[in-house]
Amino acid sequence: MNGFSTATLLILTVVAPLVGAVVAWGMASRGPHAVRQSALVTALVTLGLVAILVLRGLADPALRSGGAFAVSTVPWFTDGPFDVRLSLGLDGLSLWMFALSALLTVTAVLVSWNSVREHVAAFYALLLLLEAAMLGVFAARDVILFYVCFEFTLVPLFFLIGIWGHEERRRAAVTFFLYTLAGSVLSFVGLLAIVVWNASHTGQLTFDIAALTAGVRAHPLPMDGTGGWLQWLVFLALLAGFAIKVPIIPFHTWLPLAHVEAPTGGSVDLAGVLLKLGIYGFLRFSLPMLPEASAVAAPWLFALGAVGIVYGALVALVQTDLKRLVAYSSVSHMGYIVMGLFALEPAAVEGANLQLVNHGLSAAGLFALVGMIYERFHTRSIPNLGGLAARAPWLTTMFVLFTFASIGLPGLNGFAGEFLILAGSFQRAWQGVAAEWRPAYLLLAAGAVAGLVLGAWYMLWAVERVFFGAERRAADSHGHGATGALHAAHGGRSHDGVFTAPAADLEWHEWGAIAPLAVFALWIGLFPGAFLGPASAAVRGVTGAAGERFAERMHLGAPAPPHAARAHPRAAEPVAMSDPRTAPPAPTPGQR
Amino acid sequence: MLAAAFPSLIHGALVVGAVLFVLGLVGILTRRNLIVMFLSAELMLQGISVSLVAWSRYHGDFGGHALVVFVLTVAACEAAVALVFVLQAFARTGRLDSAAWQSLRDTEVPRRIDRELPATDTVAPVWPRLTPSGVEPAHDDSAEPSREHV
Amino acid sequence: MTLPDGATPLLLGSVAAFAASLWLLLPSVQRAGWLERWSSRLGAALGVAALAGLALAGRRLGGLGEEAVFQIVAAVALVGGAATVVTRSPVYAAIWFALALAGVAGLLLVLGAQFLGVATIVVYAGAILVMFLFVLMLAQPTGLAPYDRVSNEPLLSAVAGGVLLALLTVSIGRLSAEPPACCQVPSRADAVAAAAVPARPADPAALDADAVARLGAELFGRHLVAVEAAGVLLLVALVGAIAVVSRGEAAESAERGAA
Amino acid sequence: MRSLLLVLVPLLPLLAGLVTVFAGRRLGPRVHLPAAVGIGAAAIAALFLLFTAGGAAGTGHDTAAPVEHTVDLWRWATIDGALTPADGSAPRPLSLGVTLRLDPLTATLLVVITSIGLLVAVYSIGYMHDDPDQPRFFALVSMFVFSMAMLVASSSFLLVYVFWEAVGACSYLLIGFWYRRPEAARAAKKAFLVNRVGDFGLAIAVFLLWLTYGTLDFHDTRLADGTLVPGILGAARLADPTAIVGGAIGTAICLLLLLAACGKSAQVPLHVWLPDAMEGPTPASALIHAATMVTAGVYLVTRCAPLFVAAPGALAVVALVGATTALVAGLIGTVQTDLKRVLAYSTISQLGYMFAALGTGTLGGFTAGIFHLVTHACFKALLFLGAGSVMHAMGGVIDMRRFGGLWTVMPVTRATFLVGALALAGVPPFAGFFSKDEILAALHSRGWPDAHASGHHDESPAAATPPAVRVATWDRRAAPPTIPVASGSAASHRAVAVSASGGAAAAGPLDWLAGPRLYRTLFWMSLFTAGLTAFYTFRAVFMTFTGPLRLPPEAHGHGAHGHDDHGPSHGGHGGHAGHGAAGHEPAGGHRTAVSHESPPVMTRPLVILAVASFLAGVVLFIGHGLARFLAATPSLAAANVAATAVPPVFHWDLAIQGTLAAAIGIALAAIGHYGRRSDGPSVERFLGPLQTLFARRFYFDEVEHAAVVRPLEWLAAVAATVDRVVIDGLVRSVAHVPVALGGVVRRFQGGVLQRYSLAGVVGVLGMLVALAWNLWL
Repeated sequence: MNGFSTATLLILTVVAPLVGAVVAWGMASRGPHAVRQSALVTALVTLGLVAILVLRGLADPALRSGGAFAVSTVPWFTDGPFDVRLSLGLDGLSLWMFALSALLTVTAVLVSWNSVREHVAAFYALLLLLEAAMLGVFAARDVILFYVCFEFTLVPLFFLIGIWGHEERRRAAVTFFLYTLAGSVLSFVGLLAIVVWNASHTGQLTFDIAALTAGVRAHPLPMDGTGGWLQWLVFLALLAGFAIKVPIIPFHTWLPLAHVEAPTGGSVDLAGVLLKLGIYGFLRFSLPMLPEASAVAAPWLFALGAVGIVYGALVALVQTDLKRLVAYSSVSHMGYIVMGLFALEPAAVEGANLQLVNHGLSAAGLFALVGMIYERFHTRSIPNLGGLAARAPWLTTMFVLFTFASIGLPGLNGFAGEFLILAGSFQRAWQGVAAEWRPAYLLLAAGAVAGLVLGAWYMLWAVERVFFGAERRAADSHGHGATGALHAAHGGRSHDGVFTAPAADLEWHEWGAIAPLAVFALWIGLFPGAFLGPASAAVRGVTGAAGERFAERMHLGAPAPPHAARAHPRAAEPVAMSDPRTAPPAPTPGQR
Repeated sequence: MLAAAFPSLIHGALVVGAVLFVLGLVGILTRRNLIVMFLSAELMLQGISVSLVAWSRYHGDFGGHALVVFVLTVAACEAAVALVFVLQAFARTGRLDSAAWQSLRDTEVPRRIDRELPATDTVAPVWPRLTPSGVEPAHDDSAEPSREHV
Repeated sequence: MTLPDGATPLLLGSVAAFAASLWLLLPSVQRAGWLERWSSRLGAALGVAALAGLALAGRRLGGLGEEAVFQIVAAVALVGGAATVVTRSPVYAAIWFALALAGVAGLLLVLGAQFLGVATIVVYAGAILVMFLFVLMLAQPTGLAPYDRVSNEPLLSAVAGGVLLALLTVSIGRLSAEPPACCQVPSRADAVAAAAVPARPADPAALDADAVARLGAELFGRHLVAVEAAGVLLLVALVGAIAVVSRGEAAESAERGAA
Repeated sequence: MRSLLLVLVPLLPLLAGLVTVFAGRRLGPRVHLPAAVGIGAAAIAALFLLFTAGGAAGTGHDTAAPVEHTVDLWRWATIDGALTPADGSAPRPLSLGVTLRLDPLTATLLVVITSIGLLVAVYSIGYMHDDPDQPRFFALVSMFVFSMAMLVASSSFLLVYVFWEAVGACSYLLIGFWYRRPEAARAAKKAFLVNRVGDFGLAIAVFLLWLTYGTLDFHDTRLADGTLVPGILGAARLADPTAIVGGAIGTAICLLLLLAACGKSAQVPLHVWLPDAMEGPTPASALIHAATMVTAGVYLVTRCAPLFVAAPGALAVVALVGATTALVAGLIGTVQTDLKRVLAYSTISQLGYMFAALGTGTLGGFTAGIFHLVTHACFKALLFLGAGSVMHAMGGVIDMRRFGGLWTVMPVTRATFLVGALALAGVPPFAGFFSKDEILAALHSRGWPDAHASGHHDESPAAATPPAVRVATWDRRAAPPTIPVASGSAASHRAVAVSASGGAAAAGPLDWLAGPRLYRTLFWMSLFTAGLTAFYTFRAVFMTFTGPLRLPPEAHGHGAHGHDDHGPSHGGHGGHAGHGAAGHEPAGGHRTAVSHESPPVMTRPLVILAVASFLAGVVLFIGHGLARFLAATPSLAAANVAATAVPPVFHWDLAIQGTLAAAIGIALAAIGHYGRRSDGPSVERFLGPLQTLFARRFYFDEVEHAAVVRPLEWLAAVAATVDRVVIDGLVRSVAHVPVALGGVVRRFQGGVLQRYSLAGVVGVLGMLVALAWNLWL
């Protein structure tokens, strides 16, 4: 396999799911099991390719220096003034999300193993199409290609929700589709505006993201009345699409609906990857291309993020539907990411970038587990559940593990990201903003920390009600005639008919779906450095400009402002000395 | 003739033609009686004919005249066919109402019906009625006394 | 708009009066009883005013109406047409239409199209109108049908008509402002002044002479094919009408049988 | 060598835990082996460390050379150029490393943790031996020992936070061990959430420290370019008191740290979780909620001693919180009838003692706090295990009114429990007496600074014996205590004053609190609390062991085998059927004894602990061994802390006062309960209304529920409604706009042909008008 160049590998990786989708579709005649197996094989092959890519990318010096590797460019339609190319490549921004997409698709395939029973071929074909689109988004280095994939993620998910969803699937699918589409169309207009502006100044109508970034840096869009606030308008246009995708409150109402109604596989991909597209868009376009506008908007988005943390947590607190609760926890956690991103501090931004992956793992794991619970007890309503720990101890263990991961328990992945985000936010609030902004910033940062408490509250409360206490739902879940089919399906393995069937503990495919996520959750939690390092340079590269503009807006030069001196007594400076005892006495901060 | 002496006549004729055309247009748009609608259509044709003749006089040739001849022809054909259709329509609905066909509307849009019409203070005249050949006319005495209105 | 001074307001005013009178005269449900009566009277007054205004405007435009005959026939045509449109009873409408036809025929005669004038009378008043009346008598229900007493969007239609009329008249006025050089009919004074005889027979008198013959030549010369086509069209219309009627009869009988 | 041992101490329990998790079912009845072996080995390693960590401890407390040994394991995360220092110097990386440290403090606590952990593990072999969930239990215990060891051995605030939460998670899982009981699950959640509130404080404190000091490490680190980044508690910084930030920021940091400590160490007002935590298995309670985890707060404050000393206001708050907690918990403890809860409240009370000692901000205070921590770990673990043994025999009944007179039934338990009680009550020469005396002395030294000033002038311990009065008069003549002299070698109270202002740019907002008057009050409070402690301890002893023999029905036959803690409310056996592990269904199995002494595997740890409780005080007190040893801890050897050192003096007067208080308490308890029926009338009834107040725990739970939980729940409901109605409603209304527009246009397409045509005409006219407009205008 190493014979291939990384570029070829990348193309193969993106194409593989498409082929797999066709194969899965063709397997329809061989019965559902063949379809499942073929889909699983495809997902695993893709994952293997991605793994090779990642390993070779980590070995590639270009990555750590913030550059892209595995770059390949194929002219798409380059006739006339247009220069649209199918150009693929990976860099620090996209690497981990790219890998996560492949990983979560395996999870999605496996969690749907028994829960999807009709139109199996179509289901898996769509799932693989979705994977192809996700991989394409993160690998795209061309605006048009990016946008095509960005939009194409909607189509398979629309059908996944609309066909295999739960009770209100139709409404959910339509809401999800229209809501996100409405936003992303606007952002497409914004992207085109950037392209045209760039073309009008550099003279070449290119859609290459790197070239665009460079061009727009050279000729920034006007950010004042004279230029008609063009940059501001473009930023808002992009914001419309990305904010809805993230979702930043108050644009989040589509999310719980879509999650609750989506099939488990769909939820996994939706929570794990699709929400991240918004943040990825910010990182890829808004921050590097529109630094001035980003600097103006940063405080407000920072505030929205912080508010979203508390707000989502509060709303999650009163949910009685387990899946809806997890969905609102997603809203809350995406708040952390937005907050960290627009703190525009190195620590916070890198933490946010890491948190993308973290939340992808933990939220996807939680949704998968909720799906397994639903598969066993045919309800997601917390009051109807209880005492599952006795019936399914390993399921409980995993759920508690991912709960801990999602409430940021140290040693698991959630903590790494959240700690960096909060540290950066506090740093921004403490020394990075003008004095008049400082109280507000500190308040917001403290509120975000309080979100940790709330998060623990709702998650642990749910765990207590669902898994602990006396067995409630588990005891009568097997009396349902409506669920007889499922029981019969399980019954093959169950000892005494339908009784133990619905409460069976994790099966092999469920282990396969969950275990990798758990492993990575622990890995990131223990060695986040290994994941921060490759992305660091790229993240700095895209957020640096906005950070400088922000500092200028806050009337802070490159050296920190005088008021920060109070926060920085001499004690914080390196002391150049061999023996600490002979340290020269320090001036007290009061002497400044 | 004297008219030829005054080219400004042409403008007058054009104006009159325009007015006739507009009258016909308004008639077609507003009146719901199919017959009257067709009368209005003919009125438009008249306006056209007048303007055509005026133009041909303006240009000094007979093209306009020739066109008017064709207009007459077409009008005749149209009248024949259209009246047949009107009869069919009447046979279907028993009315000469253009609003009798509303099947183009969306399903959830209610059918448009005339609201309660106030009684007219003027008694409507009764016209002689023809009966299709071979059918014995229905004998209604109620119509008899009001014959001499005509 | 470059119209002769003072023409524009007069013209537009009369057009507005025209539209208003149409609206007032058109059948409507809201207006019943005395209101209907008064509105119809007001409408008639406005119509007359519009007519006068048009005449005056026309005079301003270019000496329209030195011809009493023209004025009379034009007035007859217009009044007839208007009455055709606004009359409640379709029968009256048909009769008014006959009057309008007479006016139009007169206009054609004034304009020097004798054949057309006569043909109009013959074809329309003689054939078409009679056909209308027959149909009416076949299809007219007793009394005044409700759909005759209401009209469809009278206000909007009248306004639209007014706008259209304004456009037409204004364009005609501009036409009089600068007549096209290419094919202008020279007035007699010009003819006397310029001894040179234009290529085409520019003399109106010459134009009027043997107009029918020239029309015939025109028709059967340049437009021969068209004439034949028209004949065929007539035939097709005849056959079509008969066919439709017969099929309709069949359908009706079928319906009756079904009923 | 040291590094290896230092790594082994946490590593072995971790491995034990993992083995138990993955091979637990296969080990069958010997599932306890990994835990016992792992923790035991760790204990041995910790003992070795203890002896190697001594270093220069012998050379006297005030000139103790800091002993510090760090082991870098790996870089957790590194963010380059994360912090731009104020003076525009080169950006500082946010470099978070996993580093272990070894110093006297750490070594001491490691020994305590591992040895108590070992004893508890051994005890649990007997206690839990037919619980089907044994693997989970032993795995959790091992993991806890690992986390706790890492907590005290970690050398950066980040790691402290990490394992601060990790031990919280372990305690969450252990409290909820019998998850079938709703109250157990609820108690677990409550414990975790209350701790989270504390962690909230710790998190913010960590961020502030990072922003203030530009690093999170305790120890100094040398950058690649040779420059030395002084750690927050590194030798470089501790050398000069001015390098430590005081003033508002320092006070804020210290108060936030205190909040964290309050959460973990169950200090008022965050103490409410500890009594409920008694839902967990008794060994877990003994290990986590009595001996080790709850002392993490004490450890944290001691570790940050220089920071606190630089913020005297915060110190005063610490002392205040501590003494208040001690008093309140003691009062509540006097009326509890649940044996374990009595012990729980005594734990809270003793922790309050420790905080009061730390709050004095003197070297003596800090060492006294740790001293009491050690002794308390011994005798409180002993008491809990004894209580467990009692419950074991009583078939899970723990209400003292339902049994009594076990004097004859359980000789070993009785004896050991008595030892523990004496130690707790502070009766000489038991352990508690010495440590408590140290604490009182520390408070006294701040309350009556003059009385202790003498110690400085002549070093001989004998000079401490003259009565305090004379010294005081002498000193008052010598130097008025109002003028602080800026040298650490001045009289102790001046040194305290200096260190109070040491490094502080501006005086802290709370410094007015820190005055002799406060500490006098606290001293008297503590003395009173000592009496209370003796009272409720012996009340429990008398109620349980004296009087006529009475046994609850559960103690007979059925209830007496296994799952003792499940209690009547549990219905545990039905629940266990769910496990399919019905092995212990036949009543009694191998132990059908009605009410009996516990098996040796349970009693031996009791005996060992009893010996420890008896000896620890004396051994550690002789020549102030522990104090000298601890004085070599960098945090305590810091300039501003070392400046507060007073010569080790045994204050007979204080000792007598303390002993008297204990005696009075015991006497009252004897009057009230000795030889009585344990459910009979008791002296508490003389408290009148106060009794209900104490019984309802000063209504802390109710108040907090009404003040915090209710508003939040209400807010959440409001937020959910807003989300559903307002935000979603807006979205929907947006969706309705196109529909409305369509309705307008649809009017022309209502099926009436003439309207279609009218629309067409209007359209054409529009075009014409536009055309004319362009042509003519």
